[in-house]
Amino acid sequence: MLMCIVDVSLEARNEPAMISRAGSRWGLVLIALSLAGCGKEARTLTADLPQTPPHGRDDPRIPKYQNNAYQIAQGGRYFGWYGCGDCHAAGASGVLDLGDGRWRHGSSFDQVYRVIAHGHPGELAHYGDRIPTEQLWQVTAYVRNLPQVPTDKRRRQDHDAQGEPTGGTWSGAKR
Amino acid sequence: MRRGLAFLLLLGGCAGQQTPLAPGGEQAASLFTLFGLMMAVTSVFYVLVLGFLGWAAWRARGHWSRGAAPVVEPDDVGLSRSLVVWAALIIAGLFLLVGGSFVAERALASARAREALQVSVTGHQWWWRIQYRDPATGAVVETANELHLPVGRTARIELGAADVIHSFWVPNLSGKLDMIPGRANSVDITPRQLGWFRGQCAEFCGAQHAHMAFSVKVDTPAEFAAWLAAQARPAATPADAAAARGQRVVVGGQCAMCHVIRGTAAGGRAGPDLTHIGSRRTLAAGTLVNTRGGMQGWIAHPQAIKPGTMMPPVALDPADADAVSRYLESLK
Amino acid sequence: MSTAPDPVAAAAAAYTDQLASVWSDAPGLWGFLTTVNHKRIAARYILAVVALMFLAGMLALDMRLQLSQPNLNRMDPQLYNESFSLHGSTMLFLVSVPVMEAMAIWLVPLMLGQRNLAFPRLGAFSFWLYLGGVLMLWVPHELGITPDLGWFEYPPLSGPTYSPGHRADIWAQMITFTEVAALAASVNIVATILKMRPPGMTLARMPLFLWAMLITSLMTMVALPAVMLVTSMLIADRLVSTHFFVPAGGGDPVLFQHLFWFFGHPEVYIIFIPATGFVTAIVETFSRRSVFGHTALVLSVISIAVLAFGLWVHHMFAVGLPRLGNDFYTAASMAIAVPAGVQIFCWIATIWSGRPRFATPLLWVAGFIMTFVIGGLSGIMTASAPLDLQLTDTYFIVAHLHYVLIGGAIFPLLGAFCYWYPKATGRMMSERWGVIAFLLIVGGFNLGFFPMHVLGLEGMPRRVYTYGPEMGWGTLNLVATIGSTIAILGGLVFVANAFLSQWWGRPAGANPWGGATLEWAAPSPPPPHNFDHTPVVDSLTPMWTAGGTLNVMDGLGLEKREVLITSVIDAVPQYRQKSPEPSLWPLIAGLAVTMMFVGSIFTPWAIVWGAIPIAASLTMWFWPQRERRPSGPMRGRLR
Amino acid sequence: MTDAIATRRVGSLSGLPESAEGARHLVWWGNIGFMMIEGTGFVLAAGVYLYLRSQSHGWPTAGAHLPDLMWSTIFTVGLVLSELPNLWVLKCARTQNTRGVRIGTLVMTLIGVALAGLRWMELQHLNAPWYESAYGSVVWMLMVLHTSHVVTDLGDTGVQSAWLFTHAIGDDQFADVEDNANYWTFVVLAWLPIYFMIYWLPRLG
Repeated sequence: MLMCIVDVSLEARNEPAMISRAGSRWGLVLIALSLAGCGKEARTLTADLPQTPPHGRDDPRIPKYQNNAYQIAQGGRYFGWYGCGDCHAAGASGVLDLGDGRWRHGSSFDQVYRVIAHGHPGELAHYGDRIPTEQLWQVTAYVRNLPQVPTDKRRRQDHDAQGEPTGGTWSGAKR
Repeated sequence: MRRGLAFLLLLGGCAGQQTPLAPGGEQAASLFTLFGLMMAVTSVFYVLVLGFLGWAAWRARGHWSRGAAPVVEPDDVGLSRSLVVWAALIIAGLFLLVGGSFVAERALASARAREALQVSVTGHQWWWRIQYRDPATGAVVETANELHLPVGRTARIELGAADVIHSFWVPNLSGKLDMIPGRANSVDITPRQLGWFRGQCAEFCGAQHAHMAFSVKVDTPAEFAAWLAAQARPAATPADAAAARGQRVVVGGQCAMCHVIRGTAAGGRAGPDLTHIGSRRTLAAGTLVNTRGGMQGWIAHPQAIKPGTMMPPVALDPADADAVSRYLESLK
Repeated sequence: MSTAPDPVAAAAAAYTDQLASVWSDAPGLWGFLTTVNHKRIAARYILAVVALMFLAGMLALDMRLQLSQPNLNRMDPQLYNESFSLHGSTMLFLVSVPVMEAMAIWLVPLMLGQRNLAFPRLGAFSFWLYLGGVLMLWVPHELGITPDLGWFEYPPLSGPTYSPGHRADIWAQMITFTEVAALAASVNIVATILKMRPPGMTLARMPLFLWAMLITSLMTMVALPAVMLVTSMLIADRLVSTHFFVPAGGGDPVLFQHLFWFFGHPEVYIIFIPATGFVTAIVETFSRRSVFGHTALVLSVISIAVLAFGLWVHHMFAVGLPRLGNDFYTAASMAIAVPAGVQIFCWIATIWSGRPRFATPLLWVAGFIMTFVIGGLSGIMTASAPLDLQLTDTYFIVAHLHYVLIGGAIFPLLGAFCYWYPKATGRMMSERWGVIAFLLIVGGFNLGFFPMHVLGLEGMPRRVYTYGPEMGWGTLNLVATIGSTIAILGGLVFVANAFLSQWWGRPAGANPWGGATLEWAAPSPPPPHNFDHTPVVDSLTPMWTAGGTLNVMDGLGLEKREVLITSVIDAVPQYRQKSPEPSLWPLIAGLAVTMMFVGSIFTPWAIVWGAIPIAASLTMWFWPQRERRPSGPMRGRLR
Repeated sequence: MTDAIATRRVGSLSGLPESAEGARHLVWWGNIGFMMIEGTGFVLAAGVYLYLRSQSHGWPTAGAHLPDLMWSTIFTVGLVLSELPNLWVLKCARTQNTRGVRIGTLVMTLIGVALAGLRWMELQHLNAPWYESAYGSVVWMLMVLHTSHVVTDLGDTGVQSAWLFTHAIGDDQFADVEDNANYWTFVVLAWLPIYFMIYWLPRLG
């Protein structure tokens, strides 16, 4: 329980909206959040399938992805496999840099989801129907979490996944 | 010798497709002989130990329950001498076993010098990517979860890992060897017996470590060449309307993001190569028998079959699902 | 009392009461939290271990039920992976090593005729840290954040990419916890055995259990830093992005395996060698003769300890290291069969040439020999590098490790429990239920785990949560499940026997078995100060050569706690050391270290800020109690 | 209690002293025990350095640079020189020289603070961040390992000095000063091979 409270307090730091809304009911929220905090570590392998995209900013399914380390990590792997990492790499600049915390089309979950699914220009516009819905949820959760990931941690994770395929290429296991 | 040992160990499925006790390869055969030597030597020592213990207990059978006055520092000249004999016996037994190990090691190492068929196998989280070199064009021929080897010829399997540590193990043919990111391991296999064998990952690699198996078919050299030539060819064009519809769904839909079907626009590299999926014996790395029903089930609900697998569920309406399975089965 | 109280007896009783009051703790919870009494600390360890053994046993039963038939879905892979990780980590880090230390913490002072360990507060601190380690693993388990990567957690699977969240960190910090506790305990035991032996107990007259504990503690002090270093490196890789285990950055995943197994193999001997001490003590007492080949046994224990550090690579034969290296490790791994064989010979020869009385402790030794030798011989098979390529990571290894750990360490532990239970509680355990528990446990264990040898030879890999029906492993797995259930049932009978005998057992008196070593000179249960006077030793078996009256020396302090310090080789009395009073600071220091370890999972800064409360609590712990300074610039003004 | 074995008094321990120094003292052995543990940790960490060096192509790996020699050499010389006052404090503890022990521990504390400052400067000039490569990681691991020992022993000496100034010193406290001095010698000796390995081996090898 201690860990979850510490976990939540760290998390609350980077969600300003949560603190202002809590106001006087801080104790109650803290306990509720500490339970949610444990959700961060839950690892439900067979996630129930949200066949539909998120409807609005407060879709109840969002925390199950945005606040779950496993779902974010899965999003990261598909982010690599689907080739998103080719353009949105760690060192990308300008609009391609997903880690700078600036969102041109809005930072809420459903807005980022819509950009990934339908916002890409030209022949990349097919992600909406070429990537299964659950994977879009996971990739969205990963992308929205990127600003919290320090650059050296992201580089370290990219080094670990160097042997993995990216989009249409696979350069072979690093031997 | 094998039947004797099998009987000794009261084995049920020893003649199975995944056991070191039914060697079908040169390497597994020398290890099986070494195992026989080990069983013999260790059984002798165990019988001796139990014998001494039983004898010691039987000698005092008269008064097992009554305590007696203790004897301090009795002279044990006889026992000291027998201790030296016992230690010598152990050392002799060990020399026998260490010698046997070195002989077996040399037998395994001798394959290193032979000209060998180059195959590269890469471990992914929870399936095997297998690549041959097409003898005609030199291009890489990729398949997955099914390894074909020509009988009698040594194959040098280059082992790599794309994500975490796995371990390549076909017990009927040879010992296992780990697949470690950043390390160039290779194992030599010289099959002697035709037929199907089964290999399984032997290093814990995450949620679906239990369902990371692969089939091994030892063919005659002619069969092997025919099989490799078939694998090198691009995918067959769909013969009937249903298969054509299936191809449109696969190539235009979600499958193409992760799978490649040579000869079509599907070019994703994240998942196994499906160019000749129809010719494979199993699906999902040895989890399902390759049938159309199995194929549809795996596409619609992979999490039910392999909970935690990275294969996403692809929701298709029944007609498309049926067409897709017909098309994939047609890719012999 | 018809006759007038005998004045001499009255004076002796007053002397004992005075000593008992000086050495006893405060009553109630405060006494419980501040005690430095080695017996109370050892009792806590053992109670925690029994509870954890039950919990980990239930996990094992869960896994056996899941594997009893093909394709069962009683557990999904995530739950199964959590179960075997928790089972392995708990049994090795939280049960086996601590229980051997607990037996040492309880027994070493008694066997030395001493009143307490060398560093009593360090003993208390090591328990509180161990308890922190237990909570560190089991509280997250209750919260559903159980580590799920096995008891070894190889990177890259345990790296930042393939193991998101904090599960791997929880495992890594639990290890740092329990290893600091184990290191503290071993320093304590080494100092006690080297510097606090009774007058006359030269190294040549030291019973084998003390040799075993001395060597185990020295091994601990050299092996455990390796696992603490490697888990800290893993946490650094996960939290501050160091590149120890990632090939792309110049690191190497095999480095983790080298460091882990450099600790891993000595650790299993750290668990086994104390058991040789138990077996020797039991065999000596129940064969009614001093053990045959005492010197051979001591040399065997020493050579096992030295060899243990030279053969860790036999856990890595399938990694693909150079073949010549593997052959060297084959020879080194097989060489350990010589000292082990010598030990087995000496024990059987003692029974053979004595007049053995097969009470439950000697039954357990017989069970140990029958079971452990199978484990030792299967170990010889896996020691061969080529053959290990077929055997490693299969159920053959699961069978081997259980035969050498349960057969080689837990059976002697259960025998030791029956043997020293009367000393600890003053009552005998029931022989009838002891034999029933023995038959159930040894029979169930062999029925459960011998088929696993065959399963491994039939190609069943380790750590698989299920298997297909076509593999033909169903029947043997069912037999294994039935056997394991019987063994656990036997375990419950044993614990029930131990628990109920505290009230229903026959009163035991000081030396119910006619033992030879000094702990049988103390009353049962021993008072807080163990011995009224300091016994003098003149042989390996003091109680037998004392002939009814034990030579003792008095003169240790009566008003304050004192222990005798003697020379290392010949145990010549040197001086009387003041023994620390009970104190809460070890508990507070333990809490401070717990805070630091828990915090360091979330932010490396926790180590920096966490160090301040630790420094403060350690300062108060070691703050000497002496009067203020009478003269000079800083004299007493601070009062 | 009834049937405990009868005892016969054959001597008394009351004549024994109540303290000792050097290897006769119990706490000395505890100190040696912890030095053995931390020594093993240093040896293994050095082993990790040499292992990673043998595995990698270039050492230091591409992108990382060799650490500067200036601050580290000043620190090392300072550390070795600090052994002189340290041995003096040891002698004072052995001869139970109350004033010498108080002054000595104060001096050692000040030297410790100075060395900690030098070590801070040294850490700024390692030229290889720990998150860049395995080389940086292992160099920083060794530095953090040794620095933690310098800081802990500095803190220990400081607290000891404060206590000595404010209390009447007994024999056991002289033994404590002796153990702390021995521990500082261990910290100095542990640094020398690491210094050579980190700063000179890549340059010579």
